[in-house]
Amino acid sequence: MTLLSHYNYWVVILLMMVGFYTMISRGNLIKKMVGLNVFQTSVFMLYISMGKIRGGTAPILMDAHGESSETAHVLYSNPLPHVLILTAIVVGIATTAVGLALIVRIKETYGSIEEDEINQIEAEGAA
Amino acid sequence: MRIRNLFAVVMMAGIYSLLSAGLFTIMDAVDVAFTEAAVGAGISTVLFLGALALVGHHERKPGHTPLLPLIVVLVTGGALVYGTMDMPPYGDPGNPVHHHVADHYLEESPHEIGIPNIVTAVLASYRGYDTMGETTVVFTAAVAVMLLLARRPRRPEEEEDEA
Amino acid sequence: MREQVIVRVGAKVLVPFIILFGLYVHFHGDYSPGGGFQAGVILAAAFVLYGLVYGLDAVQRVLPPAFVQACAALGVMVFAGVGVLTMFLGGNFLGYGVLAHDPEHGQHYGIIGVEAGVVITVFGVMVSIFYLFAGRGRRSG
Amino acid sequence: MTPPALVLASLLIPALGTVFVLLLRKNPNAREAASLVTAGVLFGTVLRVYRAVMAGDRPAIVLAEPIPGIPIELEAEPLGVLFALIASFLWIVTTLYAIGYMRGHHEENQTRFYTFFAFAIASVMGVAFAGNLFTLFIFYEVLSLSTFPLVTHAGTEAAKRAGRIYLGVLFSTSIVFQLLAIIWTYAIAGTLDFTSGGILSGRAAAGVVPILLGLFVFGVGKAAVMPFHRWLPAAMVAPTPVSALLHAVAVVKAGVFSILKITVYIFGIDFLTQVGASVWLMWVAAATIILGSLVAFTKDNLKARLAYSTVSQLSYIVLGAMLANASGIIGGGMHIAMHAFGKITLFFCAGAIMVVAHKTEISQLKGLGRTMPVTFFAFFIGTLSIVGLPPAGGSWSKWFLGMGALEAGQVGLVAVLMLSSLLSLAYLMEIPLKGFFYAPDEAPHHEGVHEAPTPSLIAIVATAVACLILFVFPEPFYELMTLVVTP
Amino acid sequence: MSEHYVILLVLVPLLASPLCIFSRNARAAWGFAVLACLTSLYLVFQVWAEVMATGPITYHIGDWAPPVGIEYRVDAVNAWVLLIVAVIGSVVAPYARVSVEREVEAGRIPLFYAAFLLCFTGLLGITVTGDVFNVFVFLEVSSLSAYGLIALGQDRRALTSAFRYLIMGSVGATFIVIGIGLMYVMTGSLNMADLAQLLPQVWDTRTIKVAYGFLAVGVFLKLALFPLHLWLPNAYTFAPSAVTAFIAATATKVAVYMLLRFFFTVFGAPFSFDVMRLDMVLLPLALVAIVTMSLVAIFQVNVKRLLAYSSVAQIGYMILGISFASVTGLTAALLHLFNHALMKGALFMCMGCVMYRIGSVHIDAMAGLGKRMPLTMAAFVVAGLSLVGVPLTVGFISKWYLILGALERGWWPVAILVLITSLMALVYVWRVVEVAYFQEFPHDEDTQEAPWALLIPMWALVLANVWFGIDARTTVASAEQAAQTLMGGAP
Repeated sequence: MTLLSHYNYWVVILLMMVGFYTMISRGNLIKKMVGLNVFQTSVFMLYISMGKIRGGTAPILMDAHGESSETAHVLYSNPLPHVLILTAIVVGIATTAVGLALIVRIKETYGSIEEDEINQIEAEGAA
Repeated sequence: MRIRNLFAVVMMAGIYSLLSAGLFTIMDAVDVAFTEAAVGAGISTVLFLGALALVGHHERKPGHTPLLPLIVVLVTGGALVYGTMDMPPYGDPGNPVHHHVADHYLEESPHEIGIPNIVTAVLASYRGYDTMGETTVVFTAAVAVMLLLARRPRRPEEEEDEA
Repeated sequence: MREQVIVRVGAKVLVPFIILFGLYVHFHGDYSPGGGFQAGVILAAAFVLYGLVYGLDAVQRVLPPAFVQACAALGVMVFAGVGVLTMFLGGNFLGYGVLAHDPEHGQHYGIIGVEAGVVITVFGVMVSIFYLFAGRGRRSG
Repeated sequence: MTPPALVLASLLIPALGTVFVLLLRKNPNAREAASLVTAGVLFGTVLRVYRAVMAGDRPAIVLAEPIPGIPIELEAEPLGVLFALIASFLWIVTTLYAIGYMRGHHEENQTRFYTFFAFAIASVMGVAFAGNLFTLFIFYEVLSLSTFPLVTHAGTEAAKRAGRIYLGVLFSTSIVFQLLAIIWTYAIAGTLDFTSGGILSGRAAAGVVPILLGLFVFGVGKAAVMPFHRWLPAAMVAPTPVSALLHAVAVVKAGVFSILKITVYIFGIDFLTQVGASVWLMWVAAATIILGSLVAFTKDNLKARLAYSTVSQLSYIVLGAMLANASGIIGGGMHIAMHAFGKITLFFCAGAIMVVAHKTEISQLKGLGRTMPVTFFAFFIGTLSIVGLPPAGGSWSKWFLGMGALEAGQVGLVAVLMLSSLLSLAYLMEIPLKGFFYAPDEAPHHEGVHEAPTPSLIAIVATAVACLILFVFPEPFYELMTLVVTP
Repeated sequence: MSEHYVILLVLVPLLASPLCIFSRNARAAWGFAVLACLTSLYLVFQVWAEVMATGPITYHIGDWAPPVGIEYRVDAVNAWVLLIVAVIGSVVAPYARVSVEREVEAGRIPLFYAAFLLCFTGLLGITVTGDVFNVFVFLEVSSLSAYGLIALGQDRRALTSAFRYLIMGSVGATFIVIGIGLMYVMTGSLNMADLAQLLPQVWDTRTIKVAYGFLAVGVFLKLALFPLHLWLPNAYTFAPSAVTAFIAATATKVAVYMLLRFFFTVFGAPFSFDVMRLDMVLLPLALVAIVTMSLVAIFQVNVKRLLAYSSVAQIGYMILGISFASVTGLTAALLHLFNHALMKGALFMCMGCVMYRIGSVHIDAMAGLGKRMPLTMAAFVVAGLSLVGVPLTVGFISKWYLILGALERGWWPVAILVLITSLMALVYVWRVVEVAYFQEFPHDEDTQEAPWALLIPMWALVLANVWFGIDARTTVASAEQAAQTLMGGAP
């Protein structure tokens, strides 16, 4: 039953591609960054979907020094994808911050944040 | 993203983030959801709004639709869908991803580390080095943004603006 | 201008609570969702809010830019410092087990130490970036 | 000094010479003296290597090992000694000549000239004593580079263009064909050492050998086998001493020497004969011989005519190598020597005519022989040697080449050799004939003209006399070459 | 302490970076950077020597055995790449002081060194780790700092090139994350050695093939493989000279390392070449890159851009070597990693010297520099000849192995193409040489040789070009051992 068991991946992929498309097709630099954000967030969902266990629960143990007998019957979701994605989210925001700082500087020096206008200005400068 | 008001675009992206945070909660990733809400919907929206305040709210031209990106995206998406065909079914506890190291974290961390939030245990100890890398990335971002936006003498910049 | 007053008062009331919440998130990270990163973001948010309401100068009087930048750098050193400490105590880098007689306690100390590093850096970075963007806006505007 | 040290010294002496020349740049007399002394010491050193080799020694020394298993190695063997002897001896003569020429011509940047000249000689010694193909390739390229400033000495637009052609052709051929062939050889044989009897025998497939040999022959651009000969006439913009030593002796001879050496020590003449891989290249060489002569005919510029004559004559040596039998190799090796002495005489004369009478075109030379009798008589002797007529040394090498062609069963090639000799006789003899037997067009012009400056004149006479001596006393070269073919 | 060297070599520059922020003093920050780089170099050298002598080193971070924890694992391959990065960092850092004072505002210099050290840390971190996700984290450390550094260029186009690099770099990184995720979902592991054990069981799944594809595209973006190189020429052209010298010599090299590590160690050569036919993708891309980019380089008037296009072409040589899928081919690729770092580092440092005195790297601006700045231009000639592949320089050694590898496969047309493109390199190098040596210096003012602080580090690299061209036994042995490690499957 590929269709049913994978539909959520496909939704995620669709969202991912919306972000990716925005990123590479739009000339507006802000839109590119938004696209990057959407793209990355969707990748996070892909990871988290992988970690999900049906009927599982958040990987926070019921008892601090939980006995194994107690943890055995509770089904926890896989914590590793969560950890990876926490890192990835932070990396994502870091990239966004740098990208936006660049956009601000580009606006200040070129007076535009449209890629084709910038290209035109650069071509004139080179000529 | 055909909306030309960038403000709306940014807000939509923020809402998307918030929704994905909700999805993360549904998928038991509460830590991730918390972070995504704080970062995706919070910090990143604030950053975008801050940037918009500096660069203006409107996209100047209607976006054109070049063919090449569409093809690239279709190929990429197609490849990914193709790839999911052989992926283990969603949520099946028997998937390889849930065993191997994941088992170790779930079963051993109570003895080895002894804190209930296994995500924190993995984050700070088993994969603490990744977290140090993550902290470094954040620090790097700060350095890069400082390099770009730190105060400069006023005069040369005004000359540049006029040029 | 009356809305301004409400906002100002509201902010003044909210900021301490946000800070408190941030600290809770940080120190309760072992038991519930949250940890250094989220706490750092929330703490930064408190000051960002303060800055938005009372202006950049006001918040920079409380937290000078040099201070937050130093925080950003300090956190990394704290995190790595814990690792170096474990190395001096005979473990590997970030091998918290050697921090106490009982390895499990050692793990606790280690995690608290590195989480402190994370919170310091994230707080410092977030506030720094806010300052930079806001400072840019003020001059160009 | 031990023989290996002598081999190394023959590389280091000219290299040190560059240092002395640079140090003494403020005092032209001392600078030229340093050049001369270095040249003399070098010749003495090479003579001692010669004695060691004749005594059966094969002194070798490893300098470095850039690639594991492929060292930079010097080794003196008979063929290399022959080349080193010629080059080092002619360096003395050329330096002498250059002193007169460069001063008489008021050339600029003379220090740079002497510096790179000495450096080029050092690389020639490296080529001569290369112990393996890799070392040969390296010094071959260093030679191209070190002669580049000499070719572009004038610094004019024409000189720059010539320099571009010079480096362009030499680098293109050596990198695209020669280097490919070298690496291919290494891939087949697993070694690049020069070994008696060759290293490819029994390892290379019969179909590969003709291609590989062709890559080498065309890859050694310095041998100027057509169609890769363009650099040679182009490089004639250089001052005459450069043309004389480098483009009539050292550079082009480094080319044909490499081909001889590769034929004998990489392929092995028995292997080549057995596979018949070189037959097509004999005809390429023959074509170059004839075409070069024909083009030489059309040139009125004296140096250009000599340049095409060189193109043609070089292919004699290539032909000798491709004949791949004892007579052919001996003839080729001896022709290196004979052509070197003959051609340098001709270039010296051309330079003297240019410096003293300011004539560059052959049609301007009428009657000049009466005012410069020594120069024109020397030219006559040089011509005899190039054409291969007694009593000049060139007759020996032509004899052996003809024998080689007969032994190889290529009667057609004997015809080519004879035809080409006739052609060269015609286009070279025109010059002394014009000089001695035609009346000058405008008499008064020659009044102030005398012979070349004394140092240059001594050089001219010395090489001309050497051409004659080599007719009666060719033994040293002959003995060396017999050592090459009978291991 | 020596067992901790592998982690310390990353930690030293990492910890020096915050110090630069604290100090707020340009000279002190420079001092920290130089000290940190040299210390790292020393540690790397020790690690390299140990690996060459006794085999791979592993280090369990946090005392957690892999695959539970993160492992550092150094074998002949990454020891070699570490050496490249550390050597270049240690040469560029001393060089940077004078160059950066001229090209970067005084107030930003401490930040510059902080970012430089972070970039250095990131590159070392990518190389030394044995965990695929850790690769991504350090990749971002190096990339983010690189964006900031490139944007520091004086020309405003530095900003747009940095942004373009950021977009393409982030796409690349995200693709790599997707690839890692798909590998993880099929195996449950992130440790490279562990993955190498687990992957063969799931080789024939579509997921793993797609994972392979995503990793490939992501890495290709990072290493600027034609046609995904578009970010590179402008980034190299407009970045400050010291940054260009550093990034050009290291960043793409580390990306090539990632390619080798993923496709040879993690997936294994049999999967890459027998199942995925990687060679059939790499070979045409490499050839097209070499030919077209060399051609484009010939027509550039900005010498930095000329060298940048040449870099894309040279990356093609490395990829070509990899596509041979043989020990000789890989040896050639690995040698060229090192050798190209030496020559391009030296060449871009020359451009830094020219920039310092003339303020431009336009080819016309270099007229007559052969006389005015003899040492700088002599360095350009030697490093340029190395780029062409003239004997007695390192360039020749890499070409030698590359052609040997091509002939071993029987691909002699490829061998000829490599030789012909060497001539194209000769053309573009020679254009600069001719302008510098055969034209008169146009300005009246008294332009002098670059300061010694620039010349000494540059000549150190230039002499290395010659030294390792004359005696390549160490480098060849190291590269060969690395190549054997890669072809032998899991280390």
